[in-house]
Amino acid sequence: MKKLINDPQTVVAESLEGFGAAHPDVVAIHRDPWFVTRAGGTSAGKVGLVSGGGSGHEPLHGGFVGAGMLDAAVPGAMFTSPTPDQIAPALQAADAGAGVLAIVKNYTGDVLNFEMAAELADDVEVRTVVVNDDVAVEDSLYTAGRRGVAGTVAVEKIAGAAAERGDDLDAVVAVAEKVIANVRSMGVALTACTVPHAGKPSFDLPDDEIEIGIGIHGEPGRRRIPLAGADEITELLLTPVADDLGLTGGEKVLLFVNGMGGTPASELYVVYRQARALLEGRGVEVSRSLVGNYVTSLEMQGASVTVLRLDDELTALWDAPVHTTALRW
Amino acid sequence: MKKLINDPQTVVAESLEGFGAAHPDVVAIHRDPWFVTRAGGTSAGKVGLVSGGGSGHEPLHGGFVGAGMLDAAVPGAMFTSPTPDQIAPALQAADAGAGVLAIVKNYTGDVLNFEMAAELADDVEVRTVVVNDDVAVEDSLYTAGRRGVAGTVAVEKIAGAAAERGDDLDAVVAVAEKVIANVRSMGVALTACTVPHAGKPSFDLPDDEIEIGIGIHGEPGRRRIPLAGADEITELLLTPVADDLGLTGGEKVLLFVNGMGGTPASELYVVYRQARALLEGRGVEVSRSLVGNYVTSLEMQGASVTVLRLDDELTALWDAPVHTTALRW
Amino acid sequence: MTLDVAWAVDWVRRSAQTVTEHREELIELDRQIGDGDHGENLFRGFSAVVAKLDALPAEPADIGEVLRLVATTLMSTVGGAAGPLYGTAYLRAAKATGVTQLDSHGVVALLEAALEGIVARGKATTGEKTMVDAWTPATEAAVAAADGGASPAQVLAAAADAARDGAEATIPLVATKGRASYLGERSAGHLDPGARSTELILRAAAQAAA
Amino acid sequence: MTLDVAWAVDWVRRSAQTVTEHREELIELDRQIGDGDHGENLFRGFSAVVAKLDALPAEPADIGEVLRLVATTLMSTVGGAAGPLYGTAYLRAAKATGVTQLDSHGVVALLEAALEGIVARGKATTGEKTMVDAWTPATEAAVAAADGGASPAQVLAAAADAARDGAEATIPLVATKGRASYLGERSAGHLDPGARSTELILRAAAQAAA
Ligand SMILES: Nc1ncnc2c1ncn2[C@@H]1O[C@H](COP(=O)(O)OP(=O)(O)O)[C@@H](O)[C@H]1O
Ligand SMILES: Nc1ncnc2c1ncn2[C@@H]1O[C@H](COP(=O)(O)OP(=O)(O)O)[C@@H](O)[C@H]1O
Ligand SMILES: [Mg+2]
Ligand SMILES: [Mg+2]
Ligand SMILES: [Mg+2]
Ligand SMILES: [Mg+2]
Repeated sequence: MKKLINDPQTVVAESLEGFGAAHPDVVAIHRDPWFVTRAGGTSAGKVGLVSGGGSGHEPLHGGFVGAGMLDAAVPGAMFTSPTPDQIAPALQAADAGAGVLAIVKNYTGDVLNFEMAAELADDVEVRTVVVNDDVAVEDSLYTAGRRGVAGTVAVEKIAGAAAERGDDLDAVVAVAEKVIANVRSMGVALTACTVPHAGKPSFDLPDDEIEIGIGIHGEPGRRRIPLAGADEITELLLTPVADDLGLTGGEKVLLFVNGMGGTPASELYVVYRQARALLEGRGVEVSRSLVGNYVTSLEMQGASVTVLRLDDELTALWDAPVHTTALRW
Repeated sequence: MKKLINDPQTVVAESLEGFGAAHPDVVAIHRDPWFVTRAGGTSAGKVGLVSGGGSGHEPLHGGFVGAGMLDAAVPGAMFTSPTPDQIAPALQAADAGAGVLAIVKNYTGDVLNFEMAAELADDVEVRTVVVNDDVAVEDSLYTAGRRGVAGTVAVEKIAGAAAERGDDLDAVVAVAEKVIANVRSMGVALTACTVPHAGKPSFDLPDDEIEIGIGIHGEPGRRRIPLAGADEITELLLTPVADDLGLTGGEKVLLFVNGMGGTPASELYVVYRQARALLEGRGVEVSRSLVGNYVTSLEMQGASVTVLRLDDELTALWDAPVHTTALRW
Repeated sequence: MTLDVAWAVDWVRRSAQTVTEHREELIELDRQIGDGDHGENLFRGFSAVVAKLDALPAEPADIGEVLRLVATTLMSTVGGAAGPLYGTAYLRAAKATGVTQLDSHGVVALLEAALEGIVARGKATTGEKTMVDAWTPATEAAVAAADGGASPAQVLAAAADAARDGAEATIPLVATKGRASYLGERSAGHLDPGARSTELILRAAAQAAA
Repeated sequence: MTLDVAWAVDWVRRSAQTVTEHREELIELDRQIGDGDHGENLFRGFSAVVAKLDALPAEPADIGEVLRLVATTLMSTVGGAAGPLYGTAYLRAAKATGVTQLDSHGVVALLEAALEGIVARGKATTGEKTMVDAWTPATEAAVAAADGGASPAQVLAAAADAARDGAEATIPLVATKGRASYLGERSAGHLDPGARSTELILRAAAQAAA
């Protein structure tokens, strides 16, 4: 295992210290327990937005703390949900009197820890939305449901804009739910990643095979196929996403190609090009785009394709100003 | 070799097509020959800024085209300087009557191709600055001089701001030269990268060794050492940079930790934390920071540390608004 | 024969030791069908528990106090799915054991409370390839042993044996709860890491009582 | 005996062929002390040259016209250091060969012009571990052969042999020009890729004349 770290036990803390030192204008770092808030705190009367999850997905979530997006982020150990005693004070810190929306990715660990945190922080009105955009997981009564993956960025950005314009907690929840209902993703891994404390790759993948339908925790995907060209792989990602959204033509969408961490930007744009062509082939208009490493799995090589069906409200909220370390306009 | 590409011969073109399609508000893509300009072109009377080099370093340079930074970027084949017949029309396109500054990284290929392009575009007043910030290379009469690496971002940002505020060509050249005189970098690779057409890693590196003093073309570095902790490695990078700049305390600097493409953001912040501590230990004030993948070597794992000595003018120009796909504030 | 506070403390220390010894194994099991952190999570959690135990000014007053310390420490250090699940298990168990001595039926009450906590928190039933598949047979075996007049040590040994068999029996199962459920059919053929850690912890309890 | 336009065309086609055959070798040499693209760069360039040759409406009028086509095509397709260097070499050579026939001294003039172009562009002298270390002895050997009354084919064979020896002789050198110079002492022990490609191209010239 080759990593630019000092010690698997300290990497999350040291990284947060560096993050806070580099961006004091945007974020403040709280330790013991660790969480991140906006440098200036939540403005009075604004609904607070809190998200969190395992570390190793940077810039998610700390990189999305700032004006127009999150008020607090709670980083767990690498790929491990944060604990209730970390989350509870973050919920409290993000509360400026109008209540808090907790944006939780659908993993048993995240759901349970946020649930316990909300019980602990019973002085705060907490509402929770669960992001479950990953169409790689069959959604049925017999699983923990779909995972939350890159679509989380859209939920955080758009709900953040709704809170910033002054929506009350019910309204912010409604906007977040609308994004969740309209966003779908699917990812591919060319290589596994190595969690520092594990010291070896999260799964074994032969040199001529790729994993389709991976999540963002270095977990294996739904199936393994021979290595193929980017256009072919992109079609395997885009088709179930577009089908699941029921895109039939005439829609406007946000197309988001997300890198898993170790994929060169040039390759992400090759994927974007084909995903866009396929959407246009269906008569769908790509009216907004995002391409880059936003929800990563450490140094994993791979990408995910996310499509969000837009209406005028969601478009306006996506376009609204944002000032975080990872998204800014 | 595992890559999200269709064909090593088409990856640069397809990636540029995707890039152009994703960001039509910021950039325009020109083909045959390939180059990138601002969507709206250079504003009349403004000095034009052009840079270019081999592809595979994204977001450099195309990601830095836009208001407050470059007017045009010329991407060569992967890790191969662009050709004069690509560069010449980019110089012409960037010229809005006030002449053009060409920002060239110090590689024989880049220098020669830009030189020939300037001869071809003899209708344009072209001035050239050569970026050579890499302290890993001993600077002597007997080498091609130091390489240009991540410091290029600072040159493009600051010279771009000077052009945007209305400086004439001489003044923009002077600002660029000032940045070049005050910026130094050094990098480390934990792994090599694989150029698509080569099909195998650019150098062989055992599992327990790292390369100190690598460039950005997957070339081997100055020396190979056993894998060490991030703090120790950071010190090996920061010390020669700070020494070469002659930092003795009391200075203000921009500290820029650049990822080589395949390094998780968390690790870059671990490096940032230690580099900042070392600078502060020398009595140097880190007044501006940049952390992320800006000058990459495809999927290489590694990082570089860049320090720019700031004065009030450089600080103001660094802070000036910029609206490119990779840097925006 | 009854179990006392010293047993509880010994159980906790033995749990930390077995989780440390099997850290790699639990990581590897979780790597197969999850995200490879279960061993690290429990190692981190139980190391913290031991550190807190060592720092206590005085011996805890009753068994429940020991288990409450485990509960709160696991909740605040483990994270993931296992943190809330084991945390709730120990919390419920603590509530059921605010006493200085446990007889066989007290041991059964402890295990039943733990299982109830896990099910209340995680909503899993047996056959979903989770730690419930180890805790359920363990509790049943404990009931049977206690009803048959076994000593607390024998009750715990029976529970640990049943947990081991229950864990083994998760191998062919297709996961329908937790992270492994994302793998669908591909989750079959692997031992569930949480079921295995349950076995280890119950074995530690039995050994502390032996 | 003299060389004509057909020879020039054949030289170019043979150059493309040898560069294609040795693509991997040149990549590997450049991987050792550079960035691993030299083989790909020349392959891309000479493939484009052949495509342009094939698309010509009529046979070129003179040798210079063939070499000019090579020059402009390499300049616009190769990039890197090799594009301007080889491009300038062929451009200067074209200027020296605006004729339909080359005798031995004409061949020498071609080679001398090419070398001058490379040196004018790259500012390297011998001993800096570049293609100049192959071109310089090649040109010297050509001069000697022509002065000794050799045929154009013999002149080119002598040049190719000397280029081979010159390329071999780059192995122990420490590079002081080009990308390999960044490696410092570590560049010693490796053959310079540009010197090797020079040898290949001059060998192609000799074979076309044989
Ligand atoms: N809903 C649930 N009910 C009971 N146990 C569960 C549930 N979900 C997961 N588990 C258990 O948790 C274990 C995984 O724990 P761990 O790896 O620490 O957390 P995570 O899955 O968040 O990485 C699984 O092996 C399983 O036994
Ligand atoms: N200044 C120079 N003068 C002559 N030849 C040079 C010079 N610099 C580099 N070369 C030659 O160019 C070759 C490398 O070409 P190539 O790999 O195509 O370009 P790049 O170094 O830009 O990747 C070297 O092997 C060397 O022979
Ligand atoms: Mg986990
Ligand atoms: Mg090159
Ligand atoms: Mg796990
Ligand atoms: Mg090269």
